[in-house]
Amino acid sequence: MPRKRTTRAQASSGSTRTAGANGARSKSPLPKGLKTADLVDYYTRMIQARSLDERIWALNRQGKVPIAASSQGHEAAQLGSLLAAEKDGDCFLFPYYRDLALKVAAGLTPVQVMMSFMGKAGDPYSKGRQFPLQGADLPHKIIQISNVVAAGLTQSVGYALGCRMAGEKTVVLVYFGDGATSQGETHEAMNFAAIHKLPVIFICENNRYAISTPQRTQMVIEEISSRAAGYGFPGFTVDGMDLVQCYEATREAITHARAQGPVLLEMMVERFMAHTTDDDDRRYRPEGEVERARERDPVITLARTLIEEGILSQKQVDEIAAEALRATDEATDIADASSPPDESGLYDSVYGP
Amino acid sequence: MPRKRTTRAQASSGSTRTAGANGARSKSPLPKGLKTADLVDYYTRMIQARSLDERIWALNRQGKVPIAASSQGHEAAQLGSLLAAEKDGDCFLFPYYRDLALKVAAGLTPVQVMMSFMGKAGDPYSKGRQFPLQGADLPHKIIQISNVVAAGLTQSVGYALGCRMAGEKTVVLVYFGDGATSQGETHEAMNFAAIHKLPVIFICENNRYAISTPQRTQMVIEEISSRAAGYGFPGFTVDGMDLVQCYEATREAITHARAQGPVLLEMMVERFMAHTTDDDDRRYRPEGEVERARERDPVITLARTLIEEGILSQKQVDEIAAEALRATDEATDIADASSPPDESGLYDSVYGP
Amino acid sequence: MAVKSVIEAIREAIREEMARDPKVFVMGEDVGVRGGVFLATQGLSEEFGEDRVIDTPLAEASIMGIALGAAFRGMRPIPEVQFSDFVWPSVNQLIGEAARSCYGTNGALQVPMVIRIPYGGGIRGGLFHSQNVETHFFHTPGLKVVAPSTPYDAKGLLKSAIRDNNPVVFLEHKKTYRLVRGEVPDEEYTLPLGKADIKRTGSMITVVSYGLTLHYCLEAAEELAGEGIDVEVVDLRTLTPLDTETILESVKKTGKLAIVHEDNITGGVGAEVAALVAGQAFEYLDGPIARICGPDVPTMPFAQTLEDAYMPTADKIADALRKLAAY
Amino acid sequence: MAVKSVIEAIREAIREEMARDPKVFVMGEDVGVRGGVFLATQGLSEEFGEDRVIDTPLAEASIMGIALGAAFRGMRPIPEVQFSDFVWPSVNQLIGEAARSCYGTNGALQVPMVIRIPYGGGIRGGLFHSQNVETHFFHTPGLKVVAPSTPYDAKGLLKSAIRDNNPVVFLEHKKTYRLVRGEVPDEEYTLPLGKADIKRTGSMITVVSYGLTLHYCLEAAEELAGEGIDVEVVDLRTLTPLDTETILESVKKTGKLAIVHEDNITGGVGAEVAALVAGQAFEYLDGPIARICGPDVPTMPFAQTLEDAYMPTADKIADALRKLAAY
Ligand SMILES: Cc1ncc(C[n+]2csc(CCOP(=O)(O)OP(=O)(O)O)c2C)c(N)n1
Ligand SMILES: Cc1ncc(C[n+]2csc(CCOP(=O)(O)OP(=O)(O)O)c2C)c(N)n1
Ligand SMILES: [Mg+2]
Ligand SMILES: [Mg+2]
Repeated sequence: MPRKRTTRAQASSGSTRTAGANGARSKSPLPKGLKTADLVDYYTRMIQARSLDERIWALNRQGKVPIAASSQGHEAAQLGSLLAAEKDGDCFLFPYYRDLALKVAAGLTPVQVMMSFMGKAGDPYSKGRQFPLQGADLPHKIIQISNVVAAGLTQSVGYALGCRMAGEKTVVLVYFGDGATSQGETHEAMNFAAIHKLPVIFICENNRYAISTPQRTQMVIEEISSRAAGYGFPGFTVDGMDLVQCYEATREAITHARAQGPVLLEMMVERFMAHTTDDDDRRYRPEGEVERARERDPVITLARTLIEEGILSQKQVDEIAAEALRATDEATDIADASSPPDESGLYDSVYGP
Repeated sequence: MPRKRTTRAQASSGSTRTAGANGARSKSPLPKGLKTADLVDYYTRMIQARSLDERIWALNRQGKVPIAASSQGHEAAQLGSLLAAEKDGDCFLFPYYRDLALKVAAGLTPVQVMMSFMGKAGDPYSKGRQFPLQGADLPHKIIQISNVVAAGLTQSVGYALGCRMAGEKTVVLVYFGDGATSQGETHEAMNFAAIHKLPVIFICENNRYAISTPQRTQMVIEEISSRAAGYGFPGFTVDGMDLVQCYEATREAITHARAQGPVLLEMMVERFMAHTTDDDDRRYRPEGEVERARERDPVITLARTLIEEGILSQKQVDEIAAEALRATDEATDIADASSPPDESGLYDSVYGP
Repeated sequence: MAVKSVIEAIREAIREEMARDPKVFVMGEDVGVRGGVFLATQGLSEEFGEDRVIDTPLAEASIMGIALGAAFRGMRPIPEVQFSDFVWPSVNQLIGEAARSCYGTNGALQVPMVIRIPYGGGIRGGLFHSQNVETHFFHTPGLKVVAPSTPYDAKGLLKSAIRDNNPVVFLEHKKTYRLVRGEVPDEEYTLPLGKADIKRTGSMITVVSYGLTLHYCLEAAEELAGEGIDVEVVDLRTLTPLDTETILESVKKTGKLAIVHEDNITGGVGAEVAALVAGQAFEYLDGPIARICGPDVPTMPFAQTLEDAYMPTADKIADALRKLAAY
Repeated sequence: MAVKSVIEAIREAIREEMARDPKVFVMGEDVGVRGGVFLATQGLSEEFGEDRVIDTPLAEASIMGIALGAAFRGMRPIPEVQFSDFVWPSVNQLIGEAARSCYGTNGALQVPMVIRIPYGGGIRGGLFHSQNVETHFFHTPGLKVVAPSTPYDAKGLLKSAIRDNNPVVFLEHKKTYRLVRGEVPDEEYTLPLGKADIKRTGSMITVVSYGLTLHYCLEAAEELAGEGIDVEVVDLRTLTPLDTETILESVKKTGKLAIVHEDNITGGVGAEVAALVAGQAFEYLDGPIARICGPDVPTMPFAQTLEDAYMPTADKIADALRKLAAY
């Protein structure tokens, strides 16, 4: 990766504005390391995540899920980067609260996901102590202690430092939103990672809102990726609605990070839902904004790509969606019937052994 | 001021490396708004500050001053910017602990200064509650609550916001070192000031050390002023050893700030003394570094300028220095003989009226 | 008098003070068009404009530091911390700077600012949306700390806090926002900071509490009245200045003391109340001082079962008071 | 056994543990070639290299967060906060995150890290180089808090803290660094966290303290011995876990309790000790619980006169104990 000031032009596959704008990708050989099977696999994971995401929202309205943050609209960014991380095989993830699709696709079963959202004992992240999918999923190399915005950044840098000390080549991917870039800790994390050339990829899922606060009220600059220059490492802005573009950018970033140090990847995404189930975005989002954004729905885009590239038939795509829905139905029932953590556990693990 | 990425070349009067490198300034008409009387006046203030600074250090060794941070080597930056602020007439200052010369030149009497360093009741900043010259000197439009690095930046931005709300045109100058740029609060302060286009001038006195930590261990970038681009406002690097250059840069910055918002001025200075009277810089400063730096001593440079430009004779320069020394001697005796705050005051002003 | 919720009372107080004094302004995350996540500032942006209802970037340290700086200039900022759990990035400015600004300038500067902080649990907030943070500010000289339990108190105390010339940490228990309703006078009124309120008079046991748990104490007292145990319930309302006089008077009358709060028991506000009485009303004590408080685990967990296990309840309080009465 | 200062004992402990376990490393401002501003890490950079003695940028939040992240990976970081007064920018990571990491992952993650914090006054540090910060960590479940008073305790407890799998806030009183000297065994030893130490046995009054003021308590006890007042002095050594057993046993024996600390009195550690005894040893108390602590002003001022007025001293303690003895 060139160590120069970023511009959209430099983003791995052309301008964010055009790529994915028309939805499908023009027929072209798949990028390095990518097989058609990967696309099918990741479409399957994406639709499963979407199906769970939609159901969770509905369950909240039924009073069965106290709180949820949706990743609808962010899936291509989350799964594209995950795909690159999985192919690399030696990456560790520090996601944030909006990374539902990432956490699901990283390997949880639908049942585990539902257990977590319903605060059941089967929650794999914290056994019902924390908000859904918050805590740690070490089997899948994921840590997210809190939903305190930007708190994970310095931790991810420290984790990378620890890996280096342990003689490992692990690359750490840390995820956060545009809002998190205003926090002082974000500045400190990037500066330290740069000084020590630590293999950390800062992935900003820029949906241009921090709850109700639009990007222009959060910062003067247009491109968050341009901040990387102030730390002396490269930053790029890519189309976060395009799974393949996010995969490519992340793959290159992983190579760069391991060899030369941090990279900032700004992935332009859209927030399809309100901030959380507690929010009412009609108060602050312009009429029609979400509708227009949905025309670039990453799930639909990927499905269309699979069909147009002749990888799957419409029928197969539908079957995958149907199977995802079935798994979501089943998971909902199992989780609903399962028991919450026993109150006797309240005092466990305040301290470690 | 052009709103583009800074380079030393853009710095108001040429490259920092050359300007002042040979010490004296080439014969040239004085810059806008500057009279020869100003140079004499500021030389007088500078030598007074230097004389007090040296005496305070000596008094520390005698056990009469518990702690002191010297501004030796920073005087041109501090007084050059102060000169611009005074000429403007509507500026408010948030200095930091190394701004001894700035605080003295802003209007304190030598006696007040000595009272403060000896922790006497006559301390104008906090009546002996705080470290020397820390607290507030409102008659001279100065606030410095603490010596917690970077804590003053957000406060200065808020002060500017308050002035705007009060319908005033006050420009706020906030001072800090290179070390302070690593703090998250610095990032937050600059970002907020940019968003609201507040009239704040961020003055970084870069002496390339945070106690023992050299700039390269604090950041990857060469020029701190380049960080301004990440917030969308201009940043410039100037020779902080050259009073006139610092005056000019600050004057332009004040005009810009009032009209368009924040400016970052990086003033390249040298720390002649150890970090504080508690520090031993031989542990970490390369042999000869300070000696080389002293060749560019701003006090000597300014004296030479005054003489070479035919503004003062060597005799007059010596007389000014002698008078400063006399005032320092007198102030030392008066302060030494004065009484500390009465212990009955311990409980006063924990809360306001 | 109209019956209002706590959140309504708070919104009214801010609105009235902003109308009364142009120096008063609100700043925080999503306080503008969104009206704050709890709608405490709903409608204020429309009424007073974006200059006096400032949507800030997501950066608590700067919210606090900028509010502090504006206060130095004589403004009366009301910074909002969206949830108590997010106050930590800001405490360098709050505990470190704001609390020491008046003292550190020998009174030259005042800090007329009110830090509004929604706090507390029982709302399925888990470890990072439920925290009790009062003790950290209670233990910081230079700060005033208010923690009302009713709409009437919330409005009267918030108005006084806004007019006060010191940094006041104003703690609003999230669960009381809509749950607790009560009469609020239509006419203008304020309540003095530093005065506790005896919410129920009794002769046998003094129970000291504040915020949400105050209501559980009243429930418990009601229940025990039927059993012939006459409980006095003292609502601190203001933690700093602490109304030691009212506390001591009550214990001297009843001879027994119990303290109830949701915050972790060890080193909490209850410890100070106990120490105060053990030091200054020792002769009047007829029994050990009981504390019914949150256990020493890091905030209440998310699962209903665990959250319930954490929270003090009317039943838990009643049980403890029965034992104390029997002593 | 050699006589050493507190700072020497601390340096030795770090050195020995770094030599013993390659996972142990130091990070902080000026801890490298400078050896730390108090020279606690002097020579370590030369001995163990820059990779294990990391000079950080001036940014406490990242020092704490990065140390925490490294601990997640199994390292054993020892972040240094240069002065307690500068811990505030870091508490989001310390109080907010580190303390909840084990609990919030249901035990999946441990946090083996020791946060070294030079603290306290009496050294002309003024409002921003003297702060007592112990109470904020004492009131945070999930953290352990150690505050030794002697070289022997400092070394033994620091070694245990480094081997502990939890975030341990290790508080080093700056004034004890060179002032307090004592015998330290040449051979390897550790001291358990959570055990108080009776530094002087006595029968008439129990005095509980820690850190610098512990020594003033011993002086006062010495003085009172001459007056026939037999004082027992309990050094908490560890604030969390608090050794309630030793405290209660001592009070049950003496019947009278005084608590001494430099930190502000209101809501301090002393309040908890008083509440503990007033709740669990009430029957044994023969007098009011006395607290000789720092007054409620924002830390001790810079001027000698004001600093002296703030600090607890052997005389102030002795006066209070005489009154208590006479009760
Ligand atoms: C430190 C902190 N302050 C405030 C909040 C409340 N909060 C939760 S999410 C959020 C907005 C975050 O926006 P962004 O970083 O852009 O992420 P997005 O939700 O848009 O994906 C806020 C203010 C928080 N969780 N943490
Ligand atoms: C938040 C904080 N951390 C640490 C310190 C201790 N300290 C005082 S000055 C200093 C170095 C500051 O360096 P710089 O900002 O470059 O200013 P300089 O002294 O070089 O002028 C440090 C680490 C402090 N005062 N505040
Ligand atoms: Mg966003
Ligand atoms: Mg410096």
